[in-house]
Amino acid sequence: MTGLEDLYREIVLDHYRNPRNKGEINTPTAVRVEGFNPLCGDEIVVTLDLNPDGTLNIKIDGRGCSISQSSASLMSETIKGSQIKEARNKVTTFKNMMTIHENSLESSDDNETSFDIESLGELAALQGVVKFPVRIKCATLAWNTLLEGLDDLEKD
Amino acid sequence: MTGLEDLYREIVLDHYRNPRNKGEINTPTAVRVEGFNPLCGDEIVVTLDLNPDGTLNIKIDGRGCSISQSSASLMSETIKGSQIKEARNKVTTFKNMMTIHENSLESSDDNETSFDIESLGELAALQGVVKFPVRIKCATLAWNTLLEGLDDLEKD
Amino acid sequence: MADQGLTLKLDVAKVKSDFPIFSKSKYPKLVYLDSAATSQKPRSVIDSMSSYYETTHANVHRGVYSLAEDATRAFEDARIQSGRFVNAEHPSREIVFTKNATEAFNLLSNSLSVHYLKPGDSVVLTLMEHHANVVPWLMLKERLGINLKFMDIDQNGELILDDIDELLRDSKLLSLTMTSNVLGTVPPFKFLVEKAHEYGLLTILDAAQFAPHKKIDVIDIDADFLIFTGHKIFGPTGIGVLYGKQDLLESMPPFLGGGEMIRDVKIDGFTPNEIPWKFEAGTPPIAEAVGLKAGIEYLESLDYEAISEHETALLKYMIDSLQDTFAQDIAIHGPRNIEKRSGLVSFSLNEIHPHDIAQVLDEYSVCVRAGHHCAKPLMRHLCVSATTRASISCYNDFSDIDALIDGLKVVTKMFK
Amino acid sequence: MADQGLTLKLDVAKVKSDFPIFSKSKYPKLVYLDSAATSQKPRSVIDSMSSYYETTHANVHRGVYSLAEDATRAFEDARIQSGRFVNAEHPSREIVFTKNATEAFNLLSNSLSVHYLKPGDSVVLTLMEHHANVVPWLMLKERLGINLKFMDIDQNGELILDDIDELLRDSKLLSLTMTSNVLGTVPPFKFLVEKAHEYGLLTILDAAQFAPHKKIDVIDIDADFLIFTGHKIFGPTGIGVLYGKQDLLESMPPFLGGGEMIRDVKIDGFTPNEIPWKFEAGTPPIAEAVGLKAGIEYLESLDYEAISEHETALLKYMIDSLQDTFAQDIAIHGPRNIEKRSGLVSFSLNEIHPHDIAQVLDEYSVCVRAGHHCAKPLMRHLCVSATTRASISCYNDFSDIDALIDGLKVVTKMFK
Ligand SMILES: Cc1ncc(COP(=O)(O)O)c(C=O)c1O
Ligand SMILES: Cc1ncc(COP(=O)(O)O)c(C=O)c1O
Repeated sequence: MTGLEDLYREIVLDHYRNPRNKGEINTPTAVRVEGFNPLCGDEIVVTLDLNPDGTLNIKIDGRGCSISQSSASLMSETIKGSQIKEARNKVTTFKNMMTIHENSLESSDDNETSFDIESLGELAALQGVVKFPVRIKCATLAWNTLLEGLDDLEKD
Repeated sequence: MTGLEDLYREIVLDHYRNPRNKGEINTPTAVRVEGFNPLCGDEIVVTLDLNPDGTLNIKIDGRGCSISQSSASLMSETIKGSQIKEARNKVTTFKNMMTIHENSLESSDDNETSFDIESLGELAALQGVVKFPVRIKCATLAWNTLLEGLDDLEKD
Repeated sequence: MADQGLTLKLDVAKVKSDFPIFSKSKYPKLVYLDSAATSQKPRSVIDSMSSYYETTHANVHRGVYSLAEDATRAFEDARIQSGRFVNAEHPSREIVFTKNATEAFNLLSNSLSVHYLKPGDSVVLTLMEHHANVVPWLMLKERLGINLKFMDIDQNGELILDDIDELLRDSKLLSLTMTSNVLGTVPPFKFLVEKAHEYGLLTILDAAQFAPHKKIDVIDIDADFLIFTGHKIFGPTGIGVLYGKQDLLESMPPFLGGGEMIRDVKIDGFTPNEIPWKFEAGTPPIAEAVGLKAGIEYLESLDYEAISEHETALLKYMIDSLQDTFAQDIAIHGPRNIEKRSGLVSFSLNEIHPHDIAQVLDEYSVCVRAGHHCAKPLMRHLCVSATTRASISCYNDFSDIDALIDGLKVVTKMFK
Repeated sequence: MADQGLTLKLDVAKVKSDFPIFSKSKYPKLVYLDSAATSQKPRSVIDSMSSYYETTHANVHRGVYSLAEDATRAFEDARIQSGRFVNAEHPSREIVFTKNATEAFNLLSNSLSVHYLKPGDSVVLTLMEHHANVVPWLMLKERLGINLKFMDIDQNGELILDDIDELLRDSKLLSLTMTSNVLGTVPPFKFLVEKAHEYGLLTILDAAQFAPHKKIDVIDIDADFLIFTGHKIFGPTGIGVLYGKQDLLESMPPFLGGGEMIRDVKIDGFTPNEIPWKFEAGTPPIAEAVGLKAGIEYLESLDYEAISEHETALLKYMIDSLQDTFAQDIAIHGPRNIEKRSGLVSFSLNEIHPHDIAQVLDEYSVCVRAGHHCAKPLMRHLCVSATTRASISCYNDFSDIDALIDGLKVVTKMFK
């Protein structure tokens, strides 16, 4: 069962069962973005706000599979307290981790991507997902939603 | 070369090389019908008229493959001097001969067809065509054109 | 090829052994419960296509030489076989080969939109249609301004027939599945076609899920059009079948344009060919037709009653086992009455997402489908984003169901 | 599979032996000179599909289980292979699988008619297009009221380029074959694409006849769209390929509607999927994609230069032999200059109808095509109702040409 254990690491299941930073931020300055994967019905609601010191506050809501929901929860932990720029870097790093497989399919087509696995901390637990191509969209849903939220935040 | 010799009987080749009743009837009462198979470019022009005694006069023009042209020539020989009704019967008989193969493909689908090969005379030389399904349309072109002509003749 | 004997019981071990994948795939004990997505292929089908390419291949219809005639014969024989399969009156003229069932629906929605359907006309569908029978009509709604009406379903996943007269009255077309690919429901299609005809509607039946399990008789049903897809009835990918009544097909304009479907082309216009070729543009799926014929022959070599008896027993066993094992944790969608369903069971297990279920089952080589099954309107109606679906075919046996149940036990343990 | 060595000469005997039909068909010495209609298949292609069905078959894209992932991988790998075959910049996104080349043209004519082509707009074709690149535009002319302009050809069957600026100016689209399937002419397509771009036209290239013989490079040509068909490049029937530049494909609406091509469906509308799937409705030709990949691999395992050298030698030998043997009795259509033609020779022999020629040749198992070759506008232009066409592939050898000539001698004797 190695492949499966790799996908469903204890940390992942724990975040799925006990999502962190659950809920929505209701401050008037908060931005709210919904992410939806109609193909499998995964839903993520990200609300973001800036703390007075310029760091991010984040809450997560939604429903869906263990991968989409735990990825969102893990993301919220990593992002909380980051600067916007830092958060963007983390999104890039995470998405790079998730696209390795896709690139290997099409190796000579795109440029090499690399990522600093160290910097991901607990998030590295999601690395097993890359072996399961259909689940990559589940894992990245929260992150793409976050990106939209960051854009909105900077637009305001 | 049995199959081929069956298709290109001497009579067939002779009618191809020396078409009988060639030309067009120019009497004012004559009807003129064109038959065309755009798939292979076979062209037949049938002109028909009724003799005072109610028998048919016929001329044939056109160009195309040996089968379409010889079939037209052979047809003109058989039809010339027939009554309209008789001519229609001959068309039916000939077309039945030509559809045997198609029916055998779809045997339980259509009713049995039969024909009186004796009554066909020289035309029986075209029997070999049924073994060559793509050529059946060549052989029947003149006959279908004739049918239209008979319709026109009776309409007038 | 399976025995053509008169045995009424299906020799499932023999049937399974006819399908190479169960011995040749890299998964030692493959439990394939996804035949509603696509069926596996018996050896006879695979071999028929190899043999076609090895001995007979040529382009069809226009070739004068014998090889091309042989290929044409093989192709047209497959058409006749497909026509007989649905009991068409004119097998050689009423069967159009498409690339899949979906293209057949698009062919109809496009061709019928030229002379038959007008802006404001209503097309009646049901809430349990596959996207293949929804999206083409939505596109036509957008392009032409037709109305779509959806027949509703009840708690049991059965069509609500109460307002059927109102739905059909003043409508132009009823397009309906013969078996829901999500619920397994087999609606009273014959009754509905009759009703629709009373109101003067044309009728289309989607037999994609019905064809692998039960005998189709278009004359008895009196369907105007009927559609199925090769890869679900033991045939290859790349071929679908549209049956249409001869006079209707004749009256309809072509859909795709190109070679084969024309009689003549000038630089300012063209004349279409006769049916059925009028609807087949370009080089058709020749080897696929040969494979489809072998698939139909395989299916017909088994006994429909034996298949049905076996499959009903499997379905019953699956439903009973699921209910016994997971009790109130499981919700089984679709008709309670097993007589009203066919081929598959969709369920929701706790709040566990179907993707997680399917993923864990895969670890035990149990293949089930997780998702919306290309039936989003129905998913919305059921208020689920996805379901898990286990579907069966004649090659499945009771141990396959046991493997499913064992796997599901692990699933429930894993996700709290 | 053929050797991947660096030999520049084609080992034709070896190549021929890779194609089972030459030893397995019921015709003892098959002389197959109809590869322009469809190519024969090497063992590797036939086996790749059997093996796919025996070990890997599942429906693609939505399956979570490993078998479905394997099938999806096999299918998407074939896409990437097809993309690389034409040197696409983004192989995984710029290749759409259709059922044949003809569907690809219909996809374009339909999809481009929504936002791009408007009533009164002009589409430029040539007089030597296959019906697949004529009829879809004629249908659009009828439906939308576009104009068609046809580039003329000269005595040699080459495009007349004198009035090219006038033709292209104020037109919206140029759609052009890279090799005429009747004349063998290879027009200066790169020049024409460049010219067309100067005037802001979109360009479509029909590579159906070009692909089996010469390397395609869409980046070098800068084609906006390019189309070829599987069964002519050693692949199976049932699959065609549309290449389109990523941004263009993204901006275009879908063609067929159904499963796979959608992101979401509600009862009152739908959202299309990403490219390339947006254009692939329903279950795609999965095994066919696997076979196509094997076909491309086979072609690429040979050396393009070696193929070209061999085929040019064959063509030259055929033309010379025809002329030497039949002198003024034969008219060979198409370019005199062998550098300007590829793959085939069409001819008229006396007044003998091509059907009769092909029929007699068949007696010697020589397979040639007789007819209009789905190019009626060109036939009208040439003032012939049909021609006889002998087309070649890498598996043909000089003895095939000798058999053709011998057969033709019988023909001329037979018909006076
Ligand atoms: C030049 C050309 N274009 C298009 C086609 C159409 O290909 P298909 O019949 O596979 O759609 C052909 C072959 O028939 C062709 O020769
Ligand atoms: C009920 C139903 N209709 C239509 C289809 C579409 O078939 P295809 O994907 O072969 O076009 C399917 C299968 O996906 C189906 O289950």
